Amino acid sequence: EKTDFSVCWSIYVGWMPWGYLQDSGIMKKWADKYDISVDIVQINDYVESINQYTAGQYDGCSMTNMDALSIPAGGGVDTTALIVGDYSNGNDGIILKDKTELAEIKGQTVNLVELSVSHYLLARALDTVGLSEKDLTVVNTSDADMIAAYATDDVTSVVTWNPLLSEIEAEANATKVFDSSGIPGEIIDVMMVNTETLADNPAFGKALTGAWYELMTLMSSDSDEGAAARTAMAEASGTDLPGYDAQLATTKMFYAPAEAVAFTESDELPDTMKFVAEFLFDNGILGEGAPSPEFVGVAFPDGSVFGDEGNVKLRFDTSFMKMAADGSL
Amino acid sequence: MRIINLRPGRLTSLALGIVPFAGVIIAYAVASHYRRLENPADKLLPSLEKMGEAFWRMAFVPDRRSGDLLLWLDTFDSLMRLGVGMAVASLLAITLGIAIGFIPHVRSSLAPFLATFSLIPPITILPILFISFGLGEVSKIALIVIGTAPVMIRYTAQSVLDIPREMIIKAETLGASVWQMITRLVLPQVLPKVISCLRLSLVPAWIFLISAEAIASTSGLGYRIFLVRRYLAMDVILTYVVWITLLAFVLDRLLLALSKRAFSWNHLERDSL
Amino acid sequence: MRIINLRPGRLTSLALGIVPFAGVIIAYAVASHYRRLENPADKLLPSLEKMGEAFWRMAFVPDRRSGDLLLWLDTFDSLMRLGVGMAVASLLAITLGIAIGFIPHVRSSLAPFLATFSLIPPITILPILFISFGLGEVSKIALIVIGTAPVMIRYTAQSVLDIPREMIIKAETLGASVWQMITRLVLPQVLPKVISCLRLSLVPAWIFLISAEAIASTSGLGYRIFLVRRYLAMDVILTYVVWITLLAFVLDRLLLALSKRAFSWNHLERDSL
Amino acid sequence: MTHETKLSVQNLFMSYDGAPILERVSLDVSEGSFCTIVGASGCGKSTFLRLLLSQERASRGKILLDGTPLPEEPTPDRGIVFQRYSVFPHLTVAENLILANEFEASPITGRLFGSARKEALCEIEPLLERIGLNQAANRYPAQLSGGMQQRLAIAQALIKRPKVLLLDEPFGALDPGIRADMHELLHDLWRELNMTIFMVTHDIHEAFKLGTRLLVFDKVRHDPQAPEAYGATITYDLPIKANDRGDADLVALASGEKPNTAADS
Amino acid sequence: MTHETKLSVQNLFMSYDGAPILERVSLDVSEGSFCTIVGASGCGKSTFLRLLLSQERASRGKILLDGTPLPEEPTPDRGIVFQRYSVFPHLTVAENLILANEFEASPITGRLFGSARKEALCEIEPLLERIGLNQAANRYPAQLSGGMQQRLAIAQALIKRPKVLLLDEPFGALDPGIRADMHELLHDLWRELNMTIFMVTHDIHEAFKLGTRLLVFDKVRHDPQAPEAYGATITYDLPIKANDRGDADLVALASGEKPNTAADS
Ligand SMILES: Nc1ncnc2c1ncn2[C@@H]1O[C@H](COP(=O)(O)OP(=O)(O)OP(=O)(O)O)[C@@H](O)[C@H]1O
Ligand SMILES: Nc1ncnc2c1ncn2[C@@H]1O[C@H](COP(=O)(O)OP(=O)(O)OP(=O)(O)O)[C@@H](O)[C@H]1O
Ligand SMILES: [Mg+2]
Ligand SMILES: [Mg+2]
Repeated sequence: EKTDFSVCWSIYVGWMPWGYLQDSGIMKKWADKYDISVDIVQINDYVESINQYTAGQYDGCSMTNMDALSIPAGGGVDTTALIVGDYSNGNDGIILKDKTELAEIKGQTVNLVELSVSHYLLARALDTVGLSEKDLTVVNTSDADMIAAYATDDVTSVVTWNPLLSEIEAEANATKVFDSSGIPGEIIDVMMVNTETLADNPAFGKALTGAWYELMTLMSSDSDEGAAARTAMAEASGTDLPGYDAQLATTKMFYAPAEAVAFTESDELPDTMKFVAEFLFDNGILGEGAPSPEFVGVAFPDGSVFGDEGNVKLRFDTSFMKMAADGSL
Repeated sequence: MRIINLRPGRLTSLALGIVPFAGVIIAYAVASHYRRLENPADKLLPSLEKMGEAFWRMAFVPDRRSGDLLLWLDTFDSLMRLGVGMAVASLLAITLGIAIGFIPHVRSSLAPFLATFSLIPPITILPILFISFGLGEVSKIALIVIGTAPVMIRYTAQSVLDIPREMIIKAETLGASVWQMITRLVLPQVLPKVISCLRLSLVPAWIFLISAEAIASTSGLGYRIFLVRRYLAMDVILTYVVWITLLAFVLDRLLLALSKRAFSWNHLERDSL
Repeated sequence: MRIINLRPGRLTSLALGIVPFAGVIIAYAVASHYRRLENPADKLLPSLEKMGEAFWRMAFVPDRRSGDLLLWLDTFDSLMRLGVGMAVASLLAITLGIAIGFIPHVRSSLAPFLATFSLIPPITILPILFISFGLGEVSKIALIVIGTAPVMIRYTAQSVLDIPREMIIKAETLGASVWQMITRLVLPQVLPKVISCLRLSLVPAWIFLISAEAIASTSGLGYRIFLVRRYLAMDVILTYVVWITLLAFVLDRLLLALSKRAFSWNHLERDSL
Repeated sequence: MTHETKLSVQNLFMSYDGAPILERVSLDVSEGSFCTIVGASGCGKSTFLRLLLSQERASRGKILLDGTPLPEEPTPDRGIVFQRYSVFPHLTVAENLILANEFEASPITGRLFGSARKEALCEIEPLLERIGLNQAANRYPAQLSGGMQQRLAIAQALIKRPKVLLLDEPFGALDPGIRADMHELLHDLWRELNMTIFMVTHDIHEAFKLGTRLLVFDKVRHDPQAPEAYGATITYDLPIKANDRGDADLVALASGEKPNTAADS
Repeated sequence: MTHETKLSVQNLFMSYDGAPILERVSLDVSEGSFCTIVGASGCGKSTFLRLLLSQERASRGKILLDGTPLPEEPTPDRGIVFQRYSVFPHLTVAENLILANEFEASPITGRLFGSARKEALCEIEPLLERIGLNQAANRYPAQLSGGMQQRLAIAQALIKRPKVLLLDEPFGALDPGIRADMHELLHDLWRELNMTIFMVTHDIHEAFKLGTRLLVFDKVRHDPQAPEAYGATITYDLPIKANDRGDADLVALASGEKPNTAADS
């Protein structure tokens, strides 16, 4: 019987509440309620946090739907989407230097974090103008260096996310030609937890969900406490309140659990996951020797499954969010 | 007179030494000035005042969120990690280095392995490190140790091998046991070498520390640089770089002074840089 | 007989040398086995066969996206960068090192600056590197040079200082000019030291190469490692780590062989590791 | 002085990397002998001493000490003074001299403390005076001139009062005054301790003044096409009677007759 | 042999870090003199040579060469053989010897090629033979015995035929046979080139055999409480006539009378 849990997160607008949960003691309050302890650990490097989770060091980790499919699920770690926190609604974007149309990206070198959601966004954007990745050159560039990279003459286009995106957009010669509001609901930020751990310890799921939505309510309120919480998150991410609010504006946060439940149960999600799986398969990163995009199964709240039913490794489960919506936590 | 026989006086020496520093500062100020002429909000090369302000803010204005003086907190945490890491590496260097350099069987066994191991760039095995040692302090210290110890061990072992064979033989004729040779002859002759090697290893140690702090940490100089890098807050970054360089310099001088004090016999013969 | 006087025979030596390697491989295989018992798709410690497959795939199966044999492409690109970087660093070490070590005025001027400069962890000033050298090959090579050259210059300068004063004086009495002393005495005596320093610098050079390739790149061993880290393909990462280690080992041996061939006089006297 | 055989060398061969250095060296030395060894530069005198010290192993042949084969490694019963590197640079003069004492007294730390150390330092006072280094007791070797260092090395080797003492050109760097003192010191200790001494020297006068037996090393076979083809052996083995010492004729004879490779080649 | 004053030392003082080593040294040496220098170990003989070579600058006093102050740095008109480190370890024996030639012939590369190099190598053949190293011409110094290295160093210093030659215990490591040969070589070259030689030696016989003038360095003032308080100077300055050489009485006298610091202290 496990009573000590730990989850990890990395710095990103939609995940800053996790840090605040730990600092403010809200998490402890909820953990105490269920007689467990939950440690929320900040890891600066996003990929490293997922790797640590996949390796079994953590019971949960905040990540995108795409990375959940390729890394833990692709690596055989059965993973459940516990809390669907938000989706990117303009938070990821494509910027061209001295050009204004997406179609002009043809033939350019594009700097982005390869195989990340930026790469996915680019692929989806290119679809809309009838181009494909073959029409340009992708240069893998680490996110931490993206702003400095943009400042050099070699770089003419970048795909990245906030806060880097807005920093670069502020440059005089930068034009955002496409962003994730063009593909709403496809880049989803989720608290993923280990399915087995969750099944054995429902209290863990309850404590996390309860704490999260308590903070969501506080954060979305116009009260001083809400502003104070957001200020703390802003500063933890290295910016100030207006900067953080600007980032929130391009993030579709599900402050109310019901919204998250509705989104997760919607018909679009399976289509999105299909796109994602195809993208991952095309890039050869969907697990070892994956014969087709359907190699890893994805289960949805209604019980339907995309892909191999014998190899379901990623599950969207709304039961805990529903409990929060019902106030039964 | 040949130029190699001309020794500059104290003042000339000082003046010559200042020139390159002044050059760099002026070059920076000019470049920064022209960039800011183009774009007054340029973040890449902030003005010197701005860096001064950043230093003041980080060092003397309590952070709004935590109330800490960030610079001192970061410095303290980083130095702790660095100190522990280098202490462990030195200890390994002394024990393994002497064993490898002094005992042929240990040398046969460990030298090839160590040579191979030291060739692995530690940052490539970071995931394994983090999983073996967790994401706490231990893994950061482990990265420093893994990154610096192999070179230090090899260098120490080579210093042991470089002790003239005649001295060891002389010790044998004076009736020394292997242990006594180690404690009275090898160790004292090798310690100053370990200190010089430690001084040389400080630079890679800082690099590993900063890399480790950038991945998993919530304080430390490397963490802060990583955190503000995404906003290109070069005023903070450059301030921290200067501060790190200063710290490294002070550490280096302290170690040199320690060596001169503790091993005066080793500093009698010739110039050193 | 004291243990320090017992020299293992060739066979014993070989056997002793193999032990730690075998130990590591066995430990890995066991750990991997137990992890895969729990989760057959475990990515963290893939089985040895899987690593073999990964090697085969990277080396001999054309990539689906580009049709390249990735391993060879990456190796070629990385070695080019490393080679150019180390060549530039060596050149700097020889020219500046001799100038600093041999000419007191240059020493006064550059030694303090160099000592300070070498303390700056280069990864912290990446943005400045980018605006100075762009984002292409030059900045990657520059990172290698900035990371390795200061130590190499210092080491070379120290080697020049370590040449017994008597030899320089002897050369003066033989009528040598400063330039002749540099070309005929200092350079030849220092070159083998530069090569040993180059060998020691290969490890940091690899680290900087890999860091540089992680920043902005479309090929290279470091690029591949960081790319596949995005989906925890430890089979590829570990294969690449082994491959890098092998390459580093071969380079090291080649440099040693070169030194022994070109500077046989330097290898007459004593054991070296 | 007894005349028992102290050290017996039987048909010794030594080669480095296939090149013979010494060949067919046979010798019996009685206890208390003072053998002085002369020979052309590079002929293998130092190598012979290294063999006697067990620093190197002979390619063939045996060396017996008191009738039993030599230990396989250097032991305190055979002291040594090398041409160079004989003192410990990290210890002061006095510390160099009490070191053997410390080794013996404390097997674990190899170090004496407090009064024991004071006592040890007192004990070496007369020796320090005898070698003229009492004013330099607290200096490090690097602070001494070459000659002072060599005097210290000699004193250090004598401190364990070894039964066999090997000296490799120990007085080469000393000036005549000090040299005469050191001769005296060495001679006294040799008598006192009944040591068997082997001393390599280039000074034939010294060889005659100090030795009871003079060994001359040289090559007997010489191939002008391949001067490295053969090793050296003992070509002259002259007993020196006390009244021979300083005999100018004998000196002239020995120096004149000593074959000289350099002149041959 | 002219008797013009070649070198004049006037009231020379030298101290290291405040400790006086030499004091009030004055000396006039005529061209073609062969001055042999003896003195207690550590009294400053090597320091005196370093001053003559301009390797160090005197604290006070003047040295005039041919009536003009010494150049401020070593020049080819004054050759030197040190106790150690005198040959270049990265050059073979032959290369060590042609080096001076190469320096002179090619200011830029400092290197001879092809036939010029062959010629230079031919030129040194006789010298190689004279020092007995012709068989070792292609070996590196590390492959030579100590004595062979020193012979090479002497030959190298003679190759520029310097007007003033400084020798610091050059024959200390040589065996008597080779030493006699080197004496001869040195003596011939001295006569041939009319060199002015200063040679530090510890062998008083050698000093008398070779020298035309013997300089004895020693402290005249001595404070038993502070043995470092005073420096050494020239206490004896004996001209040696040709028929004095080898005169055993004089030898005995000089060795006996030479004051000895070690015995004092
Ligand atoms: N470790 C070694 N490896 C190979 N050859 C060696 C080694 N040591 C010495 N020799 C060679 O062995 C020979 C004898 O050397 P050794 O030092 O015994 O001569 P030596 O008689 O002591 O000469 P010297 O009077 O100059 O000291 C020399 O020709 C030398 O080159
Ligand atoms: N660089 C130096 N710094 C300080 N003291 C020195 C230095 N060189 C020599 N001395 C001191 O100067 C004195 C004279 O040294 P020097 O080498 O001239 O003696 P020496 O007469 O040649 O002795 P030896 O016969 O032993 O060679 C010694 O006491 C020595 O300790
Ligand atoms: Mg010898
Ligand atoms: Mg001297």
